Amino acid sequence: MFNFAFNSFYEAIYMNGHGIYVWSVLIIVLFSLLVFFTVYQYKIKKIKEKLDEFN
Amino acid sequence: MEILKVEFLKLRKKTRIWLGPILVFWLIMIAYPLTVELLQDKLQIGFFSVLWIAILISMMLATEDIFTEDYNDGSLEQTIIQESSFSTNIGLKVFIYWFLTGIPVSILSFIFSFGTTQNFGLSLSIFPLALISSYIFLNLFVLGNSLSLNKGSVLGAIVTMPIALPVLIVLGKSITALQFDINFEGFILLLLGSLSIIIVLVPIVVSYIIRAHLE
Amino acid sequence: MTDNSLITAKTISYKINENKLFHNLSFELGEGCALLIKGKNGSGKSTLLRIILGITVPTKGNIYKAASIQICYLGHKNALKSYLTMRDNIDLMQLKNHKELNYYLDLLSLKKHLDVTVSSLSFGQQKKLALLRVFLNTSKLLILDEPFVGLDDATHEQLTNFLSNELIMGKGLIFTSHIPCEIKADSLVLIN
Amino acid sequence: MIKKFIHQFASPKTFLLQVDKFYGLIFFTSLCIYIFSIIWGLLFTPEDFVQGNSFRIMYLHVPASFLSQSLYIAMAVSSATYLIWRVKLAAYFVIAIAPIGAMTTFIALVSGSIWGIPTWGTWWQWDARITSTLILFIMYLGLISLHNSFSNYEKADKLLSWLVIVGAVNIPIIKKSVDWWTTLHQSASITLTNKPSIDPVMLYPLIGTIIGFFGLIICLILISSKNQIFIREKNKSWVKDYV
Repeated sequence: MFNFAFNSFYEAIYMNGHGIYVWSVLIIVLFSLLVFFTVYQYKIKKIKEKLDEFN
Repeated sequence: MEILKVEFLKLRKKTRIWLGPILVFWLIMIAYPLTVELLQDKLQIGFFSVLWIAILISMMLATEDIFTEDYNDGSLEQTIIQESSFSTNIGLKVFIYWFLTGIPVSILSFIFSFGTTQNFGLSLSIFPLALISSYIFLNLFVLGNSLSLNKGSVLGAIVTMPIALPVLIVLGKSITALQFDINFEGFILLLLGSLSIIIVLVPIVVSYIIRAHLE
Repeated sequence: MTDNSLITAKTISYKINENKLFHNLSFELGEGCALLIKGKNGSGKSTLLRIILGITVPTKGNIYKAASIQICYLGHKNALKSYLTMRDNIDLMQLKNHKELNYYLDLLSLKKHLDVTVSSLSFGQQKKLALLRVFLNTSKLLILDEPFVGLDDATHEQLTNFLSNELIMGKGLIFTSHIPCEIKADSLVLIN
Repeated sequence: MIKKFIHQFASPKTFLLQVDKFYGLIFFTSLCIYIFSIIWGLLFTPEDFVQGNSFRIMYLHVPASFLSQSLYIAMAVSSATYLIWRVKLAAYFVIAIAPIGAMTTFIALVSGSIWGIPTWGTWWQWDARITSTLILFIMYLGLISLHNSFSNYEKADKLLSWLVIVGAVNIPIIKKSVDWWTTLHQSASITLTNKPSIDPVMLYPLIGTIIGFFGLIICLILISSKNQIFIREKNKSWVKDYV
């Protein structure tokens, strides 16, 4: 079940020509998740700072 | 029935509200052949798609000002305070708008399809389709416009266009049904059925939405 | 709640975007009584009127109205159609009291402008036209938001007399005004 | 009684305290599950016969497309809760979920079309699923722009809730009609719905990615609702104490 599906690291990247599709999708997914997490954390931080100023 | 009198009184002076959409429909139907090289059979290929989209757009424009003016000058508040049923009023108002825009547009669609296809029977069947679909579109865009009441009609259009897409699909299918002469009445009944649901539900939802606006 | 009360408010509170406008407000209005709502700008006078009307829902509390009560309301917005003539606008108001229409048109000296579009009337004249709703009302309760703004002295006096008369006839009146007037009224002051 | 119960249980304050308690736990568990299953799926599963290595996009695409509609349903439930019981927290959820729903729908769309290039030979096809996902994406954007155009939050919440409910009624209709539409135009296109029964070796990592992605999205919803609570209730004393 946990056998490495490729013979070499280069093959894992290349994936018989399909690598570009797989990895680009991965990058898009991770990037959008990352952006959303950082944006929300940043917004919360900003509001907290503002509230701190009031106090 | 007071509302009918009131609305006609207003629309008598506001010709752009109901004449505008009709003219836009007309212009789109004139613009379409200009984009195609003038060969009759080429014209017919996309004709009905353009027809349905033109109806969609003209109905979108017809609802542009349906509540905005009354909202801005305070008439809506006066209507709400009066005890008579608000949602019935909205339903009647939509009917008037349909009467002034939907019916002329449907007649025009009949004329244009006869001019393009030279097929009287087919064009005659387009007429009820146009009547029903224009009423459905009008109701949906009224819903959208009530949501974006004083924020311009574009927002309302964006928001309700997805809801109108199934109707376009049914219209497209019914043209195929017409051309191959299979179960066209079924499509008319389907549209009528959805219209009868929409006619009841939309005014109720819109009345709640407008109340939320006035709060 | 007494028998002849037109409006009863029980512990109503209202806040908008977490700004508290008023808290636990209670009052009662009987027949022939007037209530003047006072307060600074932005203290929620108009909002309170709209809550009484039932347009705005209070955050907490309830408003009880006498059964099947008719309300005549005049707000900041005149509910006039600027592109129609005065005559058409009067038609739009759907007044039920036609007998006295001529009398009040004379009294407010509006008669000669009947076929003029509202947009070309002055602010005061538009206000007077809107006041026809009040003068020709058939309601039991009048709710007026700043009715005296923009009126000349004569009209001010006519409106005061009219409203005092209505009170004697046993109607209810709730209004806001920062212009002093001689209507005998209890006042309710809104403090933030 | 239900109303009272919900109001007590769903106060923003209790919610915020609970979020702080469990957020870290949920976040790290789901992040670990997600990364583990992604690596498993992308590198340690055997190649697919038909599609070759491009089937691995499934591990990224399926969780997103799975959630794109579930999030809309969650919004509809929250909207109904708000309109019926006037629970404010529900209204916060609705607008908190909307951008995240748009994001997952966007991921589903983009990954779907990239997947389409090696499998179908085209990045776009007017297939029923893709079209209805695109419509859903536009609906999400419409919801967000509607909410943004009103400065009075309560009004915006109410209007948004009505629109979400109307849209929720329409989603099945749109799906059905789009299905119906495609049956005539193209009968033999590859649809992802009726794929041959999936091998367990490929299925387990898929389940893992779905769970992990779901957890991450939950975390996103939690912090975005936290953000909403701060925006709306910043004048309340408890928020100041909390900070």
